[in-house]
Amino acid sequence: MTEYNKSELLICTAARQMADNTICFIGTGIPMLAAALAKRTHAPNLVAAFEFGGVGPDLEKLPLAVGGSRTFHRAEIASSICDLMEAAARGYVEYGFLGGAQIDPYGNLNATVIGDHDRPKVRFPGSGGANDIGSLCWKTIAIMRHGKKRFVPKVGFLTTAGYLDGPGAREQAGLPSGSGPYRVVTDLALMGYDDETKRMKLLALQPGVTAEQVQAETGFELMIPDDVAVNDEPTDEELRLLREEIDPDHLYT
Amino acid sequence: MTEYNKSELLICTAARQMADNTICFIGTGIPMLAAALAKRTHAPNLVAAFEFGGVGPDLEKLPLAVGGSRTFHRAEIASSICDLMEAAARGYVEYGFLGGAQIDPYGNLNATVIGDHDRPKVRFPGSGGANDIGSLCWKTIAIMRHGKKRFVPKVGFLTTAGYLDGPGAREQAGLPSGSGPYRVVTDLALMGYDDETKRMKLLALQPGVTAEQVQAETGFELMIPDDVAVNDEPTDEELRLLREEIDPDHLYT
Amino acid sequence: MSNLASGRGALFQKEKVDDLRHWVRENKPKGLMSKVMSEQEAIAKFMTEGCYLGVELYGSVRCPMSLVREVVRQGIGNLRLAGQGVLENDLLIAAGLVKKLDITYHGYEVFGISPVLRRACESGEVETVEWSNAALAWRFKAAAMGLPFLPVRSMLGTDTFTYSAAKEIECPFTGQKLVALPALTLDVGLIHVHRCDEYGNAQIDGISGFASEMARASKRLIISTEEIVPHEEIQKYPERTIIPYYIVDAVVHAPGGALPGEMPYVYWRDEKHMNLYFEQAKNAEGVEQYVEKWVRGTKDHEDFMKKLGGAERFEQLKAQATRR
Amino acid sequence: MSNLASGRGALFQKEKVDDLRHWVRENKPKGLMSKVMSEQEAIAKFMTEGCYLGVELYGSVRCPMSLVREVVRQGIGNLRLAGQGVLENDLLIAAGLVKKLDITYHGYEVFGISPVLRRACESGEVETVEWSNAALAWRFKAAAMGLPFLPVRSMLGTDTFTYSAAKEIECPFTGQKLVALPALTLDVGLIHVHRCDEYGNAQIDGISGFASEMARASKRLIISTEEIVPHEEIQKYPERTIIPYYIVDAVVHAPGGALPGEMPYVYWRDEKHMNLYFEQAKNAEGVEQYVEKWVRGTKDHEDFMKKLGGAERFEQLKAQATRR
Repeated sequence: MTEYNKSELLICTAARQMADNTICFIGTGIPMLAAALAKRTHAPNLVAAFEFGGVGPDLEKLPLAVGGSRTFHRAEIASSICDLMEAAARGYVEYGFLGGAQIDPYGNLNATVIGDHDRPKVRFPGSGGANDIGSLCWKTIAIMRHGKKRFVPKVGFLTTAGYLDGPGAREQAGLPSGSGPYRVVTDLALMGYDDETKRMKLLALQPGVTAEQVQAETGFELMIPDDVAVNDEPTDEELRLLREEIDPDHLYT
Repeated sequence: MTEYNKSELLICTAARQMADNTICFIGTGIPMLAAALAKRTHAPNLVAAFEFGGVGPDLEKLPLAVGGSRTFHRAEIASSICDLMEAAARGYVEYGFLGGAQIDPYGNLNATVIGDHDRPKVRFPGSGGANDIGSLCWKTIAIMRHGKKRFVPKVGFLTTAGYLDGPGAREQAGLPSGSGPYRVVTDLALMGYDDETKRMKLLALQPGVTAEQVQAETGFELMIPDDVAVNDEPTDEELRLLREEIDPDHLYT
Repeated sequence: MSNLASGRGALFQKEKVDDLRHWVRENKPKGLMSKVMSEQEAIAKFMTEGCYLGVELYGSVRCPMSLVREVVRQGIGNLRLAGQGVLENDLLIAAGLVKKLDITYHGYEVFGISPVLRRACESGEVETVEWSNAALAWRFKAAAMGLPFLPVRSMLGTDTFTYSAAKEIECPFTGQKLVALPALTLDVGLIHVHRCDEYGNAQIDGISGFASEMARASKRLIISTEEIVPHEEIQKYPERTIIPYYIVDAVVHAPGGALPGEMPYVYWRDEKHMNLYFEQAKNAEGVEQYVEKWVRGTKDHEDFMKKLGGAERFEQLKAQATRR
Repeated sequence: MSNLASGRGALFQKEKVDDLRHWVRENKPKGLMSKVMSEQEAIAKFMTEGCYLGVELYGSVRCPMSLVREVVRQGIGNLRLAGQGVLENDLLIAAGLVKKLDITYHGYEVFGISPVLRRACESGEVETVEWSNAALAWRFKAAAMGLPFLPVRSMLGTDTFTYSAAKEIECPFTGQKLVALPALTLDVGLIHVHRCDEYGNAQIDGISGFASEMARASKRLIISTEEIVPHEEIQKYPERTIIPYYIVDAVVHAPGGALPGEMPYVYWRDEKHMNLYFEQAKNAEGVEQYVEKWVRGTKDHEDFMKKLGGAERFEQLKAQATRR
């Protein structure tokens, strides 16, 4: 079995979450590689969409910007941010990838500030399209590094809506029914959300990691079912695709 | 002096109302010929705009439909109805031409029905873009045949807003300030609106017509100033342009 | 606010945005798959009795007339219809298929009032609710944006508003009065384009009218096209894709599909045939004869084209097309 | 409704739709006239201290960097700024010209957080109000539609809403909760395009980002262009005109104007130069040196291009461009 690094593990785990014949909002970085990998394995008809207007590029070369020319190279469509976000509002976009500095048990994300908003301790880039993606896509997949400072009981600033404060809260706030956080992919584990409580739940461990380790790196109580699966390691074929075809210059991995 | 018919008189009178370097919403028929004539005489930089998206066509051949290819032949822009109407909403469109079955003293127009709406005596085509043009352009120019059945005290159905029921009514209704009816061009006269009362006012008589005749053909009291001008007859050059260049096949005249 | 008015017209199409989202998720194809089929198949597959229909542009310009004729052939009735219309809606009304009409403009443009509409409205056969041209386009735009309504500045102060199903609202920022237009979602939308690939990625030359908005507001979207081009052609100029494949349900190859109306840059309108129609439309018997002969009496679009004069006539009309 | 929330952020730009209409009527050129001028002239003529500015697309893609550098050269300060930004807004903040920022995303994408933004916000030098990417585009769209607000379904339930200047409303038809976004009108908008004519009729290849909406939301619109083409070229493909001449105030011929970012299909980004910037941006002194050398230290765009490596470097970057 081939050796692999953390980025490669994240990419492979993320890739496996996406179903074929769906449209998926992609940002630069890991989500892009995950989409490219999914397309080359179990989801050949997965459609990568970029919020500034590119839909269905060949991803032959990896984009360096969400509006860059590679997001619409040999694409079906090169339109606009309004067009894409409105397609999401109409229910066309199944998945959206998100990241952030902090996540809480309900999948709410902070990508804005630590500390007081008007005089922050740390200023992050801000929502970008994340708030829209978290509002309008059916399912969001968060990709994070695990750690207590990142997995917090309550985000310091709620940039992007997860399940807010629990069941029914999204609908009450006016967000589309049936939408919301779906998966959290980290270097330690794969998590989902409990149907009833809408709280984060451990689904599977990354190879060699224990549930205790995951809980220890999580700043809130994680729902841990009795039997937790273990993710398959990245296969030789996945690693070959990643290294030889998708990111041969190792810009991201 | 060359002989002319009523259509030619209407066209020449309408053409003279438009200032250079303005954008003007044009429908098929007389307004189109008026715009083409104005462009060839005093307003070379008049821009003809068609509500389905054509802006600035050469009008080398006259369009037969407001969405037809001649409305964007060698035009600057071929966009969409939303784009054009929204430009009007932003204040870019100075003039819009209107017609209808009935007009009242405040310039309100009926192009919808005579009789009960749900079981009409006569069903007309409906607003089309007229309501939008009457709402959003700065000035509207109505082109009508004069007659008591057409110039009525109160329109049977208010399709398109003129000054509604008088001063301040447009603004009160939420329509843009400073916009409203500007001219009515008929075979008998040119009319405008009184600044204070917003009622229709005789501005000039067509050649050979008296103010009494105009009033007799108008179903409400027309404001008639002490000295009423008389329109110049169509000039030889105007008629030549119309007959030889603009409408050589006499489709409209 | 108690002083804000509501139009008294009926809302002919009621759809909740959230329900639509779920419908889209379940029913629209998100992957690339060939959607090429005939007029017969497309209409039979996606149109149903009583459905709410919309057609773009005008009957005399870039209008999917071959699809409309097929609706008449299949006799799908009790339709609710959105529209500014010339030949297309006129034909549907003439064939007795329309019950309710969200009307903006319905007439023959320079050829005047539609006697078909007059008969249908004056007899009470067709129920109408009033809108302006832009209002209808903006209602499509609201649906295209995934919103239940859009504010606009048209229709204020008029009977067009009173006989619509719109409402007045106040701007939450400025307090100014605005009209709120309810989003309009079509059960089926029909659009004719210049070219598309087998998946439905479509390009339009010249003005796009309200194609972009109406396409996105359609639950089922059938496009007819002058030409089906290889996918690679679309991929080369992706900025030209005005209708993305994922909103398209059927692609019908229909050269001459806009006839007797014009197709910008491709062919001019068949003035002779349009005059024939306008002449026959003057009375109920005449228009019925037209429908019998030219629609029900033709098997399909190919047959219609043959009757119109075949390749020879088509070439004549192509030669008269407006050039770039 | 008393239970509806309002964002607590300030509205940095206050404009009434009706006032804008009057302004447009008085100030915008409706006829065709040549608007070609240099960066220096355009910025000096239309930008003023304290004005509200917007720049499209991102700093690293199709961004009017030659115009932005000229703003820095002329030192027009106290700016209010709309933005998702990478290099463009970063440069303006680094040069100390920005007071208020309607922020959506401001960072270096794959290169991470902007230390320039961090310093400016953490010191309190720049005041921020929060929006999402789509919300900002929709605010432009509201202005482009001539409306004081647009309803949307983003930002609900979040601090992004709370620290915005948006308001919650209820749909007059469905009763559902929505966010009302106030229209955003720019005093000055800057957009870089692939080609336009001397009047400003402009085409963009590839995605249009938010160019269409932002252009229409700009009181003064300055476009820079890779190429000025004959008017006849525009007239041949009028459906490609995404920015109509009548909203344009200045046309600046700026080949390489998006550098060091990329211009789709024309040239690839100057990765070396971008890395240099990101490296120097890490501390205040470094970025000040960058601004001194590369912006204030260059006379104009031509001079900047020379410093970057002249025709030879430009040709290298062109050779690396993504092809259709």
